[in-house]
Amino acid sequence: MSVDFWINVGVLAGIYGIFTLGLQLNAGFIGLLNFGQAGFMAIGAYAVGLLVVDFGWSLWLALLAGILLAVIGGLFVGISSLRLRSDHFAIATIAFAEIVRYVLQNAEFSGGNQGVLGYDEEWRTLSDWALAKLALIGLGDYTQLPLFIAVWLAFLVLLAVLIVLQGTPWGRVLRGIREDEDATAALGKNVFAYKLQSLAIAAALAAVAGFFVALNVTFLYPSVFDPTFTFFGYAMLVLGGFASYGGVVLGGILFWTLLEGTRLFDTALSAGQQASLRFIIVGFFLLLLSRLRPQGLLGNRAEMRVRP
Amino acid sequence: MSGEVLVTRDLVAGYVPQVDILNGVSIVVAEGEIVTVVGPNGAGKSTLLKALIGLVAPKGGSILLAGRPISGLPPSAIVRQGLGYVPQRENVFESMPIEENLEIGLKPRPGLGLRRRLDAMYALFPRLGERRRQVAGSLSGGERQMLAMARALMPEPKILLLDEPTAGLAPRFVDLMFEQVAAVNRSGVTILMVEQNAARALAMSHRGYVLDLGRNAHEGAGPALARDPKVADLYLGGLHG
Amino acid sequence: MAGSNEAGKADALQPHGAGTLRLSRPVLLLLVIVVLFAALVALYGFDATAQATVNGLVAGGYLGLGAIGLSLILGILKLVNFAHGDLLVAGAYFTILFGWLGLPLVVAMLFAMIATAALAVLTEKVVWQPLRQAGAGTLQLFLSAIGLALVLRFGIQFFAGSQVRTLGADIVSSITIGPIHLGTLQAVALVTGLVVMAVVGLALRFTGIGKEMRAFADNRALAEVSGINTRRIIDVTWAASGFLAALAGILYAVAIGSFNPNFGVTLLLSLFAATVLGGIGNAYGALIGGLVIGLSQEWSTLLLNARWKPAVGFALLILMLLLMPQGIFGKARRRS
Amino acid sequence: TATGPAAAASLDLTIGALLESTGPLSELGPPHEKATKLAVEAANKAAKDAGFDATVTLTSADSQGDPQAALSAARTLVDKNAACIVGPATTPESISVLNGITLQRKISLWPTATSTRLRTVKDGGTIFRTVPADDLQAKALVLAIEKHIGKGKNVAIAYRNEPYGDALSKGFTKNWEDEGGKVVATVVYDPQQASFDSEAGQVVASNADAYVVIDYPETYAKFGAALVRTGKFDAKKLFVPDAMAFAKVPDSIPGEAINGAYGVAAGAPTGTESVALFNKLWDEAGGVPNTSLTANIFDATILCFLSSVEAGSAEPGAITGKVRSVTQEGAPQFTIANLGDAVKAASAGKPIDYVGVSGAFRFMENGDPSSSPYDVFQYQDGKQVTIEQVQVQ
Amino acid sequence: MTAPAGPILEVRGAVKAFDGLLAVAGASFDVERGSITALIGPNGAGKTTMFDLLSGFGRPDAGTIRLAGRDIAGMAPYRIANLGLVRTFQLTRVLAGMSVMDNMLLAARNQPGEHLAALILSPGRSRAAEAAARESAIGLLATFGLAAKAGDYAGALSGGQRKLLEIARALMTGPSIVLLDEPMAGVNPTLGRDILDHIAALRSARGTTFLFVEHDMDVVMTRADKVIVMAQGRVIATGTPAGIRADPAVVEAYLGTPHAVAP
Ligand SMILES: Nc1ncnc2c1ncn2[C@@H]1O[C@H](COP(=O)(O)OP(=O)(O)OP(=O)(O)O)[C@@H](O)[C@H]1O
Ligand SMILES: Nc1ncnc2c1ncn2[C@@H]1O[C@H](COP(=O)(O)OP(=O)(O)OP(=O)(O)O)[C@@H](O)[C@H]1O
Ligand SMILES: [Mg+2]
Ligand SMILES: [Mg+2]
Repeated sequence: MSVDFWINVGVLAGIYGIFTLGLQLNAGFIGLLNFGQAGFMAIGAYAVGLLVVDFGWSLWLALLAGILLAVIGGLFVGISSLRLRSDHFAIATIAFAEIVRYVLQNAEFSGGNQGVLGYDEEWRTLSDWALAKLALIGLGDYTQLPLFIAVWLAFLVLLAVLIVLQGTPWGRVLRGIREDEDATAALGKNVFAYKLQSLAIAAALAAVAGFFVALNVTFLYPSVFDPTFTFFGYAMLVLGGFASYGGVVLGGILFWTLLEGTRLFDTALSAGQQASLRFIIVGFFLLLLSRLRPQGLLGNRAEMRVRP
Repeated sequence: MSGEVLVTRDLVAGYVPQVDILNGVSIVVAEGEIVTVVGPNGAGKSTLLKALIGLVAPKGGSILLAGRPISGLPPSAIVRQGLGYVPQRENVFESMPIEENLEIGLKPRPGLGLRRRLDAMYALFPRLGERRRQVAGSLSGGERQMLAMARALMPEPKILLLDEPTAGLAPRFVDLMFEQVAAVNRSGVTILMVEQNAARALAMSHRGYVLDLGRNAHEGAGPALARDPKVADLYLGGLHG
Repeated sequence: MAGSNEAGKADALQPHGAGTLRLSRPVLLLLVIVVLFAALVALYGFDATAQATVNGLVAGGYLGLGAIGLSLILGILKLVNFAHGDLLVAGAYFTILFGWLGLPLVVAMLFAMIATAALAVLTEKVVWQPLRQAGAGTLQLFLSAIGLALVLRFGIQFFAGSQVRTLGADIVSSITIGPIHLGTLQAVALVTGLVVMAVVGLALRFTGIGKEMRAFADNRALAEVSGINTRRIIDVTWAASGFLAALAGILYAVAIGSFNPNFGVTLLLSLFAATVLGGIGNAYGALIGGLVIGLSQEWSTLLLNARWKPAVGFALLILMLLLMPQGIFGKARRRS
Repeated sequence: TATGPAAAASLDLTIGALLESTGPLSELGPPHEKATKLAVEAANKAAKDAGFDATVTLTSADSQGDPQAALSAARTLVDKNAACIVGPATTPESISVLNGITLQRKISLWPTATSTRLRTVKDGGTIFRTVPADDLQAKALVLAIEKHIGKGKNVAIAYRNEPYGDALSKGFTKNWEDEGGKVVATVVYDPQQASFDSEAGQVVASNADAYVVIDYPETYAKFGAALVRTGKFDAKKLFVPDAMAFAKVPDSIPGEAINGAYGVAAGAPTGTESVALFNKLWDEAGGVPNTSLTANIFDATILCFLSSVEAGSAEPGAITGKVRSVTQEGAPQFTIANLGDAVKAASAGKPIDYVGVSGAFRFMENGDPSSSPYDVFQYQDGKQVTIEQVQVQ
Repeated sequence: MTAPAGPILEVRGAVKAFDGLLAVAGASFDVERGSITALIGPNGAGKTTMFDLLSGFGRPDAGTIRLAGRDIAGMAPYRIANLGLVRTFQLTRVLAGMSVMDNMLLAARNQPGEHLAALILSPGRSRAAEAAARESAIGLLATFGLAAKAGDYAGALSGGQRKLLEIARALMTGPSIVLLDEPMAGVNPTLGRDILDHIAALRSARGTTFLFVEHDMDVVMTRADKVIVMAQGRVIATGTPAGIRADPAVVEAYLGTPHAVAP
């Protein structure tokens, strides 16, 4: 039954959608090229795992702590690096995320190469309860459905909050900073404070995504928080449309459908070639889509055009 | 009568598909003339120059350079046919020193001899000569304006398109710039300029056009146009001395 | 304007004249390196320090050489070429292909560099030029670069497989200078890197095409109306970038000994780090940036377990950016 | 699909292979793919030889070296009716696949990951490993070094920074120190870095009596070359684990880096006849050269097939339940040389003991092999030559 | 603390150097509260650099700058702006990817909705402030001939329109002192006349102080109460327009041949 398969795609699209909302808030609305999102995600996820496993915290309390820690991470990165030029900031955030990943891989406290396991009991209990309820309407076989529902609930709520925020004067200041931070500062806006807020919120979103990754993978391991996922996030962002939260939803679904759906092709080729072909197809699609709709699915062509 | 070197007929152009900025502009520039285009902000004056130099693709009408159509050619090809252009904004290479800016300017006609042309420009704008290694991005507004002009003059163009050459210049340089324009013109260069310092520009022009909302609004001999009370009041900020 | 000439002289005498003792950043950097070297010698002895230094220069040489082409594209065409690592890979695999067709190794390498340059130009024609005409922004280009990187890398893997390959050079021979051992091929790679850096740097600075490239990088529209054939500039930039990428990829592949189609993507972040550290679009910067990263990583192995080496590189990158926000060779811009 | 245990029923078995086709371990993909293919061919041939109506098909998916992707890949295999899953190569991938899908469906999972961590997860008896876990191997390495270098000597360890090297290094250190030896250096390196010379320098600079390098051939090609370039490396002091076991030294590894070195790998009690046969099969098939862990993957695939025959069913849970019946101590032994006979016996519902290319299998409660004879081999002129066997528990 | 009655802006011995070049070399001057003061001088005299120092875009190497009695040298631009000093840029800086209206609304001061806490706690106040801001923005845009462009992206404005938007935007903040860097350069004279009228009206109505750099001598002579002349980083003269025009040093350094000045 490939319903399972598509539920899984939905879970991934949702998780990385939440992750990408943060990127959109940073890159799309205030012009911060945050390439360290995977690092914040790692902080959130590992905090959850370690607090539950090593300190016996409740999963839900650990989630809050994870978000808090990621926000602290965001503030730390922001305070130290926000005064850098935008391209330098981008590379500094990648560096930060990579340092986080190497620390997790090499330090004792994080389980190092052996990872963290066994923090998801509470979730499983909840999930089983939900499955029992779902069974009443004949959906009890889809074991990933509870996670799917949780992820998308969180995603849609966060999405709504961000969309509302963006329509406020607060959101307008962010866009002003994106366009020209000096000019915005000259109008009396504390650019640094806004950037910091934006980064902290993005880090919190990453932590929520990290929490769900932890539940989905059931095992925390540093490579799950590879910078590749930040790049994927940007791919989703651009596919959906620059400066569009709604675009993140579509971009996420499109990207993961493309990435996972291509697994379903069957050819007479060897497994190695088939796997290569899959990524070639993904690559071609990305090229084609950015050619056909440079502004992304929901992006604003005019807004993109006037950009220097 | 001298030939018409640059002619547009019912030129239509714009930046985005649905919106036309020029809605049929027709101008004639004859060889050896100074022609000035004035008009309100946003009338399409800069767009007209951009269309002539090839930065904006015309959607309708025609542009003739010495009788041959040039619409559709890339700017580098148009420049090599003897047109020079000073943009209104972003008119210097900010990361490069003054001297390299000028060197790039000579690109269409390297045969003229770099040293000779550089000396000529430094003689014209001594301020540039003093600062030849300063990167253009750190120059003051007026210094940039001088550099932009000098860059366009480097290859001794046959026709010069100037977009507000005196904006931001101190009075003595405004004088100098206008004198320079006149001198360049006397040496045989045809000039088409856009100016908000309109009264003075028109006074020295053979011919003037007023553009409004992307259309020809008035035209006539330069000084006469400047004296036309209707034109003066609507477009030139009232009558000047 | 005699007056301002005098003022110019007076300026130089002013005590506020921005400190005549202030050192330029590259000199400062060199000074720091020398001091650190001395400190390490004091702590760990000359032999170990010198060996780590040589190792660092070699590792940095690969990164710097690989980063030059990336830096050109980023600086001149304003394109985050995520596929650059895969151009390195293409260079190595073209060499295999030409070798398999029977060409001697050195000839195969040369052909491979040319082929990669052609490939880079082809990507311009097929991918980048249409996107530019459609008015795509930086992030749109970034997305396409991810797509192109996938197509290239897995295109190579599709035909060549993902198993490990070698170019069959002698990777164990080494030169011994006093207490220091240096692999012969490593030395070749390092020297090539230095030479290429100098050539590219000088070409950008002094040749006509180099100046045109910089003008283009600075202001595309103005470059066009100055009579620069921008198509040509773009093509030349791509060809140079592809050529340099292949050179770097081949040298790396030859010297490290074995590789598979992933080696480019694993180097990519370090290449970007080197590019940014040195100042985007600056050939010397790219190489110096690479060397700084390489040195710091290898020196760190004296102090810490080598497992921290990659993290040290990134930590240093952040530190240097904070201390020198303009990069080693970059310049500050006027804000008003 | 199969019905009941009736011997005559036809069997339509799909085996899923989770391969590292792309990603950081993609060099493992092609040889591992070939191993599964050879096994499926051997299985079909055996069924035919035995006159047993069975078709085995192989379906594979790309685990990308990433736990999340591995889970997605496993789902596609299950969608395509895979009744057991061979692979993946790493512990993180194995755990996410286990928890995400195979545990609920009682699908047997045959990872080549060697971490002891896999032993402690709750797998409901679905994980089987044809590779011995690191703790056994650590002991084998200790024995080999004691024999060829001596007891209580100084050892330097270098390993590739990932779960395999990490766990094996820890296990070895503990065992070696318990025996009175000393570990004078532990050097850890990232497989993808641009230079290994400093790390190699530290290994030789330790003046150890023996070196333990825990690596795969793909990275060792680079690390070994760096060792040789130090000018002070003696390959006779080098000991390597099973991931470095290969019949023929790959071209990418310089001879100076490996000839004379010792290694350990789980051995086969019946001698090396199966190994020779496997190598012959491999070479005849053409394609990628042989490398580490291919025999273990081959055996895992065969075991899945035999279990399915024994169960007379292609239902995942039934297969999982029969794995111990085809590796039963004391039952008649079969190898790939007489796989057809094994099929005959198994289809009759009799317990058998398949002795694989990588050795006999005694699965403990947790699905790991319990004890194992280890071959101690030496590389001589580019060939791996078994010089003795040690028994570890 | 109420501001003292003295000059709104006091600059003493301000110095700013770039790579050994003194752009501002010890300039001192005052700007009187409620005045319209022109800052003139040859190209490269340091006028824009002076504006940078006043508005926080550059930190003076030496000297003091007081705004309403308070030392603001080296203070962050946004804080200076919030003290009531707003500037425009010589090379225009519009927020290209935002609509003209949003450019204006962004400039509105005391908008509680710009702070997350206030936004959540009292959304009503934010909306009220927004409505008020929109109304004054519409008025200003009409004055500046941009009413029809309110919905367009600012990046699609012509060179002169950008200039106008910047001035309007600066006024939108309700400043006590506005620094205009060449407000008339590139602006159509007819429109320029209207804008100058508007500025004069604002000064009368609200007592707003204007300090502007301008090369158009007609404008300087007819509109400024007081003129400060800079050359080579120093203030070489201050006085009434008439007095300045008669100053031989000014004529030599700046005006050039006398005929350039319209009577
Ligand atoms: N960042 C900088 N680096 C180097 N020189 C600079 C920098 N900023 C300004 N300058 C120089 O300082 C001098 C003063 O510049 P400023 O822009 O203040 O002049 P200005 O009086 O505004 O001139 P204009 O009327 O032409 O706009 C100029 O010579 C300029 O080249
Ligand atoms: N890049 C662009 N994209 C879209 N619209 C543009 C662009 N540039 C200019 N416009 C629009 O085209 C119209 C004419 O602009 P243009 O620059 O030609 O005016 P202008 O006559 O030169 O005005 P000014 O005197 O202010 O420089 C303006 O309404 C402007 O909004
Ligand atoms: Mg204009
Ligand atoms: Mg200025």
